Amino acid sequence: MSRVDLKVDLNGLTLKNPVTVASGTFGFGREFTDYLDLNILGGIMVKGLTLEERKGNPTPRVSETPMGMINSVGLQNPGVEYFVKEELPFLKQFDTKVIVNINGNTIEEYCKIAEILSKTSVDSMELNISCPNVKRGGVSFGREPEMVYEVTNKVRQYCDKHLIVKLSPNVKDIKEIAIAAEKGGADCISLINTVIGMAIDIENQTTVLARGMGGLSGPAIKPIAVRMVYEAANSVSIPVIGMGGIMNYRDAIEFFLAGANAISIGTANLINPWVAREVIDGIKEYIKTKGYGSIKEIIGKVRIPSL
Amino acid sequence: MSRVDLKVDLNGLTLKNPVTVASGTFGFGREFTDYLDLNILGGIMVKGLTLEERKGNPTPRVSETPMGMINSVGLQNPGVEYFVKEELPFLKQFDTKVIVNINGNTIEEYCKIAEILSKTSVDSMELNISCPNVKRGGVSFGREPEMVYEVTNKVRQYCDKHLIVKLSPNVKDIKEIAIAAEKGGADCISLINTVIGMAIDIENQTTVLARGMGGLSGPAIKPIAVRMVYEAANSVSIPVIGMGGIMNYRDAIEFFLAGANAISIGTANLINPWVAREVIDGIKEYIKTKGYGSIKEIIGKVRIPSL
Amino acid sequence: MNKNYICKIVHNTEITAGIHKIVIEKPKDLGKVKAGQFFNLKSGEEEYPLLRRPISVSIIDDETLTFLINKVGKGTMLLCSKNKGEYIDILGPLGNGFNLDIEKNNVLVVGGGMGVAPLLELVKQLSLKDDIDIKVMLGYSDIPFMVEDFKEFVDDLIVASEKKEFDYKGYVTEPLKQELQNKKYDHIFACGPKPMLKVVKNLGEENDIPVQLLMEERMACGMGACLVCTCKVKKGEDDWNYVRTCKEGPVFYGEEVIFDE
Amino acid sequence: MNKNYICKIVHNTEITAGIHKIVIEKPKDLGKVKAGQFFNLKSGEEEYPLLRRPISVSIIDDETLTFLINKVGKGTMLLCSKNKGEYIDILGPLGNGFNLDIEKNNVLVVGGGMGVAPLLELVKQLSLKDDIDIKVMLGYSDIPFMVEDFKEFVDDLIVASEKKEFDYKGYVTEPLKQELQNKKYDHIFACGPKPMLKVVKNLGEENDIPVQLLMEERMACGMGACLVCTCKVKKGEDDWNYVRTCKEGPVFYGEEVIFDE
Ligand SMILES: Cc1cc2nc3c(=O)[nH]c(=O)nc-3n(C[C@H](O)[C@H](O)[C@H](O)COP(=O)(O)OP(=O)(O)OC[C@H]3O[C@@H](n4cnc5c(N)ncnc54)[C@H](O)[C@@H]3O)c2cc1C
Ligand SMILES: Cc1cc2nc3c(=O)[nH]c(=O)nc-3n(C[C@H](O)[C@H](O)[C@H](O)COP(=O)(O)OP(=O)(O)OC[C@H]3O[C@@H](n4cnc5c(N)ncnc54)[C@H](O)[C@@H]3O)c2cc1C
Ligand SMILES: Cc1cc2nc3c(=O)[nH]c(=O)nc-3n(C[C@H](O)[C@H](O)[C@H](O)COP(=O)(O)O)c2cc1C
Ligand SMILES: Cc1cc2nc3c(=O)[nH]c(=O)nc-3n(C[C@H](O)[C@H](O)[C@H](O)COP(=O)(O)O)c2cc1C
Ligand code: FES
Ligand code: FES
Repeated sequence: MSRVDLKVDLNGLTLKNPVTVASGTFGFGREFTDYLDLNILGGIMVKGLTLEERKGNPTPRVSETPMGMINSVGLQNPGVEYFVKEELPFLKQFDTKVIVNINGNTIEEYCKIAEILSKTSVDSMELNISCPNVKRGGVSFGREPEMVYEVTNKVRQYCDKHLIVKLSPNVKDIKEIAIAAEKGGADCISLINTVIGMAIDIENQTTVLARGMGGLSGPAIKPIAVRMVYEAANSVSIPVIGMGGIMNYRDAIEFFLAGANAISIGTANLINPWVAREVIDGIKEYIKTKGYGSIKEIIGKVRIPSL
Repeated sequence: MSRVDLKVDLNGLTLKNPVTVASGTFGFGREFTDYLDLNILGGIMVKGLTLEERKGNPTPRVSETPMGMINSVGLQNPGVEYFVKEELPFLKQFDTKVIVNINGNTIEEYCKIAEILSKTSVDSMELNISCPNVKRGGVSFGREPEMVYEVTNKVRQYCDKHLIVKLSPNVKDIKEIAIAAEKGGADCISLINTVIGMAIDIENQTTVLARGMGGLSGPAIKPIAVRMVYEAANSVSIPVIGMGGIMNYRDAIEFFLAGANAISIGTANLINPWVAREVIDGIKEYIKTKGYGSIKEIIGKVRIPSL
Repeated sequence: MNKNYICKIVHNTEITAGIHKIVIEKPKDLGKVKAGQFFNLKSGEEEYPLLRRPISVSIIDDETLTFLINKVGKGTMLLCSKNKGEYIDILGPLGNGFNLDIEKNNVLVVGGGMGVAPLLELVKQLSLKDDIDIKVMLGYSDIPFMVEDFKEFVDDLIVASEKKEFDYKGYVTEPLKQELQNKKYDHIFACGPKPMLKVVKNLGEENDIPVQLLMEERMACGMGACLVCTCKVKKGEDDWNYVRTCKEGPVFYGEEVIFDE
Repeated sequence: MNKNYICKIVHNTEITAGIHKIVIEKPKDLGKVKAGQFFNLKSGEEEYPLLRRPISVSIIDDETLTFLINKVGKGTMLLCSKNKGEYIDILGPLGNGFNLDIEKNNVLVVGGGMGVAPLLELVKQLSLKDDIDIKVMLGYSDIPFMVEDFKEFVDDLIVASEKKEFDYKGYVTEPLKQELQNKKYDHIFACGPKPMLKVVKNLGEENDIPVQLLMEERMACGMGACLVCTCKVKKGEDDWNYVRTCKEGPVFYGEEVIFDE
């Protein structure tokens, strides 16, 4: 019998398969129902929420770069209360885990959101301590291990759900950041968020994005993401959700081999909204072809030839 | 008269034009004489040197990634003495500045090399405090402002030449690193060096590079490089040499607008060895078409629409 | 469930310098396509360039879809270099399209530059309605294109060019102002560069005529997921909001849109 | 000063499953090309994929160069999809090529898989020399290819395949061992997968025959600038060194090369 076991346990959150979709690239799921059966997903990370509604940054908010894109959406979202009332019931119809990406200007705001969501049916919270598009707070939280520890630790006290901490790649040493999140009480970490980047329109002599800088995502950053997932997975004992430039199942397998227990697809959803299905099928096929019975057998299996 | 003034003064080192070629991608220049008149270059950053000969890392040492490449050459080089005897005289034949990229395992080694080179005809030294391929030392130097200050300050005492400090992008905040280099006594800074990355061969379940990780370069990192050059140029008052993914004159102009006083072409040399000529011509044309008289007029000129 | 449509190119010609007319086979199971909607097209063979390119549908036929593409960069260059017999990967139809449920019968259609392309199908459909008088005003920076195509559906057509003397030399908004003074219109449709749309919006408000604008914004997904393509619109009396050009638009009523600066 | 050569494709056929023979016009001012040298080819239309792909020249004619390309990934796929009449951007000739200044006259040429491709020009040139007896041994994992091309220049030819019964079933190194026991050879040339080359090197040393190996390594510049393509070679008695496969190679004498593991 060649059934493949794709289930993964993220330290208290069980996904039926290790393929999730990344925050900010999947809205609240509605737009994708035309292209994809949401029931097939391991989990959905919804668009980043803040306590209050946020209008986001002026346009242009996007610039294509060589095999990447920079965005400066600036966390446009309807606020956590609206989400709970209007979007969560829709998402809960599907047989998939609802993971809510939460954001704050202050630690208190993070805690407040965690408290609100703890009383709802969301399955997990993903603490975004790294969004480069928010001016106050935001960035600084995710760049210093001490701050990562502090925000995780505080939010932990208000969060009754599974807690994921999402790490910023704009740091000196991802290992110490991962360890700080673990020590702070995260059940799981996810990485990487976008890398801060800038593109310039040489005709107008302005930045392409109205806000100047933005977050670089897509295949361009995949080598950075794979490296950081490798480093993080080897530094902590909690599970890791890997992301950054995954376009197909082969990219996904790189992340599993590097040590990710699950993966998240971001930018690729914007190009092929059905890509998650292809990735899930491809992973299954790879596992089978290589003679394994379960996804767990390949997690962290990469070997460095010279070692 | 539409002559265009391309001369730039890098705080004691005058380049006849702002186009240099980046260390490690141009060897010691010899291989390029078939494709390019070296006399047209503003400067040549030679392959990174160490005190003693270094054999470098095992192969494979390269992996192509989406619009980028990862290398782990590991500073293979014949040592500084050999360079001075066998390579420097060759390079000094040309009407271009010879900038020597120097590397050490310890601060003492850096100082020793600086001392040796101070007695030669090299025009400038570029302190590489960021090569991700050297196991001992190396990385750590470039990632913490305190260390950057220390190594720059010490080397300054042994370096009688123009001194460039080359910054690593694998840091939390490039601004504080740039400031540390300036405070330490750098005449100029250059950035970015490669971003640490990893690629995995899913068939063999090994890293593509024998050494595991390596340095990501090429267009993929351009948005990161432009952003960091912008940040660095706005934090220090010494000149900046910008690099990272420059493939053509348009990319170069992005760096000037972001605040670079000169630029360096790296990976692109490996694809089109004559690319520097095209970049120089393109810059001239741009300056003319836009109605400027000199390159200086566009340096740092980028405007952020929302500000 | 929508599919990945890979469509065969049946025709590709350069209709004027730099602008290609590309006709593709319409997938059998593609839903209804409306004038003003767009498709998000993959431009390369491989995964490069990364993002799709939004292109309005210019003519919808039973068997085919027609796009008019202006070569302005890498992606449009690659699209236009595809030969007859080759394939394009399309996603769509996307966006809301023009609202053609209009009753009044004096209609002005104003296009500027490449903005004339999506207006052709609009004019075609309007021309099929009873009791509608259509006047088309097309503005170009230099040499006009697609004028003959429009003439298939309307007689009353004015061409303006900034560089050359046709019906009018200068911006198309000038004869538009004239026209609105001369005659009472019930509805205006417009597509073109932002400065033009802003003038059209203002003229509409001054003359109390509803205006539908087809807006362009830099996009990624084109289907409402990523929020990069926002358009600033009014919300109540004093407030405003960012909505998605790709989903709530690309067609907006002039009165909704806030043009900054 | 070398130039950027953009060469027209005059012929492209799939000679066997997945392997294309691509013939391009030879640029007039291209210097002399030697057997065993390679070119670094741009595979995409645009700047993607980033790096060039090293491909050995398989046949050098007055007017053309012939490459044999195995579709193993993105780059080779793109190269093979180019049509007759389209262009390829080539850099080269690169590397040192085989040393044909040999006097002795019993020569063995051993190829494995795609490694047979660069041996064709070698065999052609050897066949033009006086007093040389050439034996060619070609090994394949499955179905042989290019055998007829070799037969144009030599009669003494053996084909081995791992899967099918031809002259020999199994690795080509087995009949090679036999051959070296039966007859005294003066020179061996080889190209193929590393494990094969390692065996050939060892057999050469055991039998005291000079061996020239065409080695492959992952490359970037192909012209000696970046040092990513190193090959481990002997240096003096006990020491070793990394040298550039693209510049000091790709042809090395077997006695120089150190195969790790
Ligand atoms: C709803 C909509 C409908 C459109 N319809 C048409 C049409 O019918 N015919 C036509 O020729 N063009 C149309 N455009 C514009 C077209 O999408 C751009 O010209 C095209 O994306 C440019 O791509 P490029 O790679 O050639 O240029 P590049 O400048 O290399 O593109 C770089 C990036 O910027 C984006 N971009 C650049 N210019 C524009 C622009 N004007 N609008 C949106 N994104 C842009 C690209 O999509 C890409 O992501 C439409 C745009 C929108 C939003
Ligand atoms: C000196 C030399 C001569 C060669 N001659 C031929 C020939 O005549 N015919 C032929 O079919 N192939 C030849 N090869 C191998 C050929 O270069 C690779 O198959 C090709 O680069 C693979 O590119 P890809 O994009 O299809 O594969 P991908 O796996 O997508 O390539 C990814 C990267 O890895 C590199 N790479 C992958 N495999 C190899 C390989 N075996 N050797 C070197 N780099 C590799 C690519 O260049 C690219 O940078 C030669 C290689 C060398 C070094
Ligand atoms: C348009 C866009 C919006 C994003 N918004 C968020 C967000 O709200 N919260 C968050 O944690 N990450 C956000 N991200 C980051 C992604 O979730 C993901 O971490 C990143 O894009 C890397 O993955 P990718 O390369 O597959 O896109 C956003 C990314 C994109 C492209
Ligand atoms: C093959 C290779 C070798 C390099 N070796 C060095 C080096 O010895 N010293 C150094 O400071 N930087 C080295 N670099 C980094 C480049 O000088 C440059 O900073 C980096 O590649 C970014 O520019 P690019 O994207 O244009 O290549 C090397 C880069 C490459 C690709
Ligand atoms: S382009 Fe993604 S929401 Fe409009
Ligand atoms: S490939 Fe660059 S030195 Fe050989």
